[in-house]
Amino acid sequence: MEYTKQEFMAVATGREIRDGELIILGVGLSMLAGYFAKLNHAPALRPFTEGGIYGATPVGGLPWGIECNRISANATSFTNAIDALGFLVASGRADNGVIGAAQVDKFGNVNTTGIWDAPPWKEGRYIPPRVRLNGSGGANDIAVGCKRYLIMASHESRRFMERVDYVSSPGYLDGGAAREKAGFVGGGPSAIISTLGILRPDPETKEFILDAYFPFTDVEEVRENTGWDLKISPEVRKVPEPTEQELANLRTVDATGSLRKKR
Amino acid sequence: MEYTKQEFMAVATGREIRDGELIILGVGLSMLAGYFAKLNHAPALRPFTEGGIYGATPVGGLPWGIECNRISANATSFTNAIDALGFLVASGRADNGVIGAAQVDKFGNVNTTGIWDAPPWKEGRYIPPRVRLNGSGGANDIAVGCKRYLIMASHESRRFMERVDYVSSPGYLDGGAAREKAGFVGGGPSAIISTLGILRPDPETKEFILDAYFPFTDVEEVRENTGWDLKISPEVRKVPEPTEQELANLRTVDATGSLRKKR
Amino acid sequence: MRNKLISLQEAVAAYTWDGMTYCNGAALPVGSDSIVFGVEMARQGRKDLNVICHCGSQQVNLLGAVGAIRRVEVGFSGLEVYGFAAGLNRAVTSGKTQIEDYSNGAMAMRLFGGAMNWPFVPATVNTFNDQQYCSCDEPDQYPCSKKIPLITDPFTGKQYGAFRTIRPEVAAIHVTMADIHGNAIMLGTEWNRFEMSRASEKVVLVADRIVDTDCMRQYPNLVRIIGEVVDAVVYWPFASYPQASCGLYDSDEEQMFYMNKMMKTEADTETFCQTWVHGWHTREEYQALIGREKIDKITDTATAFLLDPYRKWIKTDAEVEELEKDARG
Amino acid sequence: MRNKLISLQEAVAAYTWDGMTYCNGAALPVGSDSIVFGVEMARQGRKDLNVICHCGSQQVNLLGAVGAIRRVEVGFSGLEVYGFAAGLNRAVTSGKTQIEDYSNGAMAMRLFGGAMNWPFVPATVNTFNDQQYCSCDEPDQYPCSKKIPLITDPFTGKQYGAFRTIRPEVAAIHVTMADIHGNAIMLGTEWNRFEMSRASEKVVLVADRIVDTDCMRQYPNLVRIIGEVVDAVVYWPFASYPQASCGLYDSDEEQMFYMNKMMKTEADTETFCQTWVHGWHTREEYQALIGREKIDKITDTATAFLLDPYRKWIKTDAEVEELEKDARG
Repeated sequence: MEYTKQEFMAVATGREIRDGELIILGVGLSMLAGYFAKLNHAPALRPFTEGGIYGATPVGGLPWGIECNRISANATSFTNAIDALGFLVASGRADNGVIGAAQVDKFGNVNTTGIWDAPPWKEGRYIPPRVRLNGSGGANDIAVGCKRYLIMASHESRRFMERVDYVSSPGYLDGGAAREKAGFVGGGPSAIISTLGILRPDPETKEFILDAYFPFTDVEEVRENTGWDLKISPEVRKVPEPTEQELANLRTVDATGSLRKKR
Repeated sequence: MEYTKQEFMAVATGREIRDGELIILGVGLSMLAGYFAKLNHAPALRPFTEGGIYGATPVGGLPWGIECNRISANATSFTNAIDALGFLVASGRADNGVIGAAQVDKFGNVNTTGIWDAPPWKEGRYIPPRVRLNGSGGANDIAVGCKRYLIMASHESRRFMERVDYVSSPGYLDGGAAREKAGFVGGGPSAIISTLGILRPDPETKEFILDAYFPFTDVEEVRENTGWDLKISPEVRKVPEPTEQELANLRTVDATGSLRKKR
Repeated sequence: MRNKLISLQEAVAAYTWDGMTYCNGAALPVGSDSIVFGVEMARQGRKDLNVICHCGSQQVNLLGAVGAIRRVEVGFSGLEVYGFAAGLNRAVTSGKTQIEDYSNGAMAMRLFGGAMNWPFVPATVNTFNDQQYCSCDEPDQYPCSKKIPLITDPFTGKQYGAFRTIRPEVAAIHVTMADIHGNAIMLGTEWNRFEMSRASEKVVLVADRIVDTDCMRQYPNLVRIIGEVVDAVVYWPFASYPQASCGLYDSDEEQMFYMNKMMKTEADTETFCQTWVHGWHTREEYQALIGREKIDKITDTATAFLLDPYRKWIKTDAEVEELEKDARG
Repeated sequence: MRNKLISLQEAVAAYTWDGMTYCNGAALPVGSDSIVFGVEMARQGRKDLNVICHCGSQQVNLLGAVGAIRRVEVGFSGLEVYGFAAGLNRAVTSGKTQIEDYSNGAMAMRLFGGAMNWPFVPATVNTFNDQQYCSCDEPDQYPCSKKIPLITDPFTGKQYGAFRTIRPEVAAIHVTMADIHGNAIMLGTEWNRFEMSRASEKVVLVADRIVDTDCMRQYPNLVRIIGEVVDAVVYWPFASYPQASCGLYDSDEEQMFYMNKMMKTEADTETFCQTWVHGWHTREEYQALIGREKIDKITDTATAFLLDPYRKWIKTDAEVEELEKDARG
């Protein structure tokens, strides 16, 4: 079967989404994974965006943004950020969310803010980053508030780090009970779905370990592309190939083929 | 000229309202006074209600309430209580407001909550009132937030009290700098307009003194109907009679003649 | 989303219980409120209620009159130009019902904070006066220090109050139009129905009209209550009677005064309830009780034009009945 | 209320100044924003700006690229699928522009708190991570204790954060439709334009269409920005270009990429500005610059039907010009 790594990642993420969930979707891959799930196996999924677009499905291909007209043409409600990010997400009400990561660490903390030669936590002071990214957007709200959430990231050792430069969206912080102590209402990230496999947190230490790898790779390659000493689940398994139906559904959502253009 | 005391009170209150003000109006007399002002001398008045009805003028007579259809038939906007009472009033943004009082004291504190044989402040504890009134509604928000506001009350000694049973809507509290110390954003009541005359606060003590009396009464009668030792302004004056134009305008707003039925 | 239509009787049976924290409204006493839901609660004999509302309206007046309310948090308990709420006030002055007073603005802010799941909201109103000093929950302390405690602004060091936020167990919210999924449009001011729909654990809509979801797709910016947070939808024309519903009907002046007069005594309340609480069961019977003449009068409202854009999507009674059957499965 | 129509050039001259706290938006980078207002600010050479926005969009990208921004508080500075904001990022990494990061939710809550005139709002997000620990205003302290200080909930004793609230000096808000008094309808998500319109000391609307006030009277529930809080109204079709405006036009994919590419270097920014900032003055010239072909393409949007109910109240260009003349007196 022919598909790109990005497509596999979207399908694998979509499989993590359960029918009926109230789920907040971000732009790009996040939206594709979510709407793929709705079309594929979760018809009662209740997706929304952080600006408060409800009841919509994309038309004409991957929306350029979460306020793109492609996601606004058949909505049942438009509200606002206070509603979507506050009332439904920060409050702890949303079941699930999907966020992306430029860097992610072994406790599921995500950086989407910047790349530093001397990160603030190491330097003890805050200087402008060497590379500015986007900031957290709604991802911090999602990471703190959703009952659980999914992280999508390209699996490279410069992105899968022992400790990220800047925590934009907290996962399990320093691991163990650290997140609980912070008092966040949401439960934390339930999986990191990468371009190579699926990592899940150890129930005690909250360190992410390799739970499954994609058919086109193996445990060794995943470890090589991980910036920390990645632990492997004793039950590590190969992720089943996307079915033809799954790929067809994904491509119905990704009508413009955005995931096929990338590697 | 023939008019009721209530009509005179509405006209006198209306005269206190300046053109262009952003003003919150309550039900009954408050609305009549405000819309009378708009029709009579303040065409650029910007009245709104605490539920967030903007740009409207009443049709078919005195609205039964501030969400009555009589005030909803030509609005330019309907929003909500957070907007009207929060963003515009509690924030300190509104220029003026008009509230009613079951009891008012010499510092302009208003009670609309209940009548007690043993008021909480005297008893040192809170027991149910002998007579339950309505609670503060939006009046507390208005009293705290508006740049200034007007109080309307029937002038009787059982209502104009040395100290009210319960402060539902704070005026100048214990007088002097007490309100300032409380840190309220709004400036406090600028006048009490009664069925007999107009009281204004002394700039220093904040005690309300008689500034003017209606043509059908005199200083002595006003004092007799006041429950505290009412001071009289050295410049005390007689309030000019309503003009025919004023009465005509008032009765245009009060199409159902609600103020003519009462004494 | 699923079809959430449910009968009034089932809705009250499923979503209310003795001792619950119930939120109604949330309009002013002359306007939009889920009155018929409260009437059905009275019919089913709910009691010991902890009621949250910024304005009681005739719903809380009735529930107070029949002795169903243990405690009520309220901004305004009266009926505006229609007078004091005789039934609720009787319950309050007799000590049967405890009343906790806030301002209308405070109630909206507290629901907002509840919807946010904030621990408290800053209080710049209701402080340094008897709304802060008097609490029915702490009657022996005056001034009360626990109801609206003082906090310090970490940025300026100044003192402010703090309001307890509200997360009601169930809210019954009146809306003009809803679809079968619980997407709803309100005409007229929202009061705090937007915040209430997000703050409450369960939400039951009581809708004067059922519309096709296409109506929501044409006017998504009007859909301020979303199916995503709604558990059940009750179709009930004149749900707010004898109060008004913007775009549909005016308040019934005669009935507003009559009802409140009857609430004054236990005996008259009983008489009133025989007809107006126990004397009907179906939508048809309810409208028959109101009577054709009254219906003609109150639906001749100056706001009727506000409904015009949506009329083509409104379901007929027969269509709604079919949908109700579908919902029952 | 008075006729508040004003030209774009006059609006920028009257309502913006060097060193001001300016709030834009407030949509996401692909949607509704008062872009043309920021472009005119660049043309008039505004500098030293303190910008508040939850999402920068191409407006802040441009203002950053031309070096007009001293400091920006932001939730999301990128352009979504169109990439990182090259111009703003160049200003940030060079140290020219200080950036203070919050989440999008936090920015909305802080504007809400500003509209309320609250001293702070409770922070349940952005805490215990680098949004709290890093501040451009206190660079030498890590973790920073002043940006989002900790407070104690007086009801439970638990610790929470506190957000500084925001009261911008001026907000330029893009809306779909406005009347001459400043009543406005937004199609698509509001983001935080409702809160922003109440939090800001001055509000300038930048409207794609001018409609008759009768439109507002038919749809008062859609009028979320009210003339009561608006100071000026600028009529500008394609005000959000090259971003989208729900119901009217899609984002111009080619121009979005091109503009961002040009922001990468000072020289290319200069080239871009010659055409797109300094190369036009009137609405007609601006549309000519975009070009008929592009306009046809972007106005062929799947959301066009959302505008249908309001078309009959939309003023033609000639009618608006008359109204603009009236406003000048």
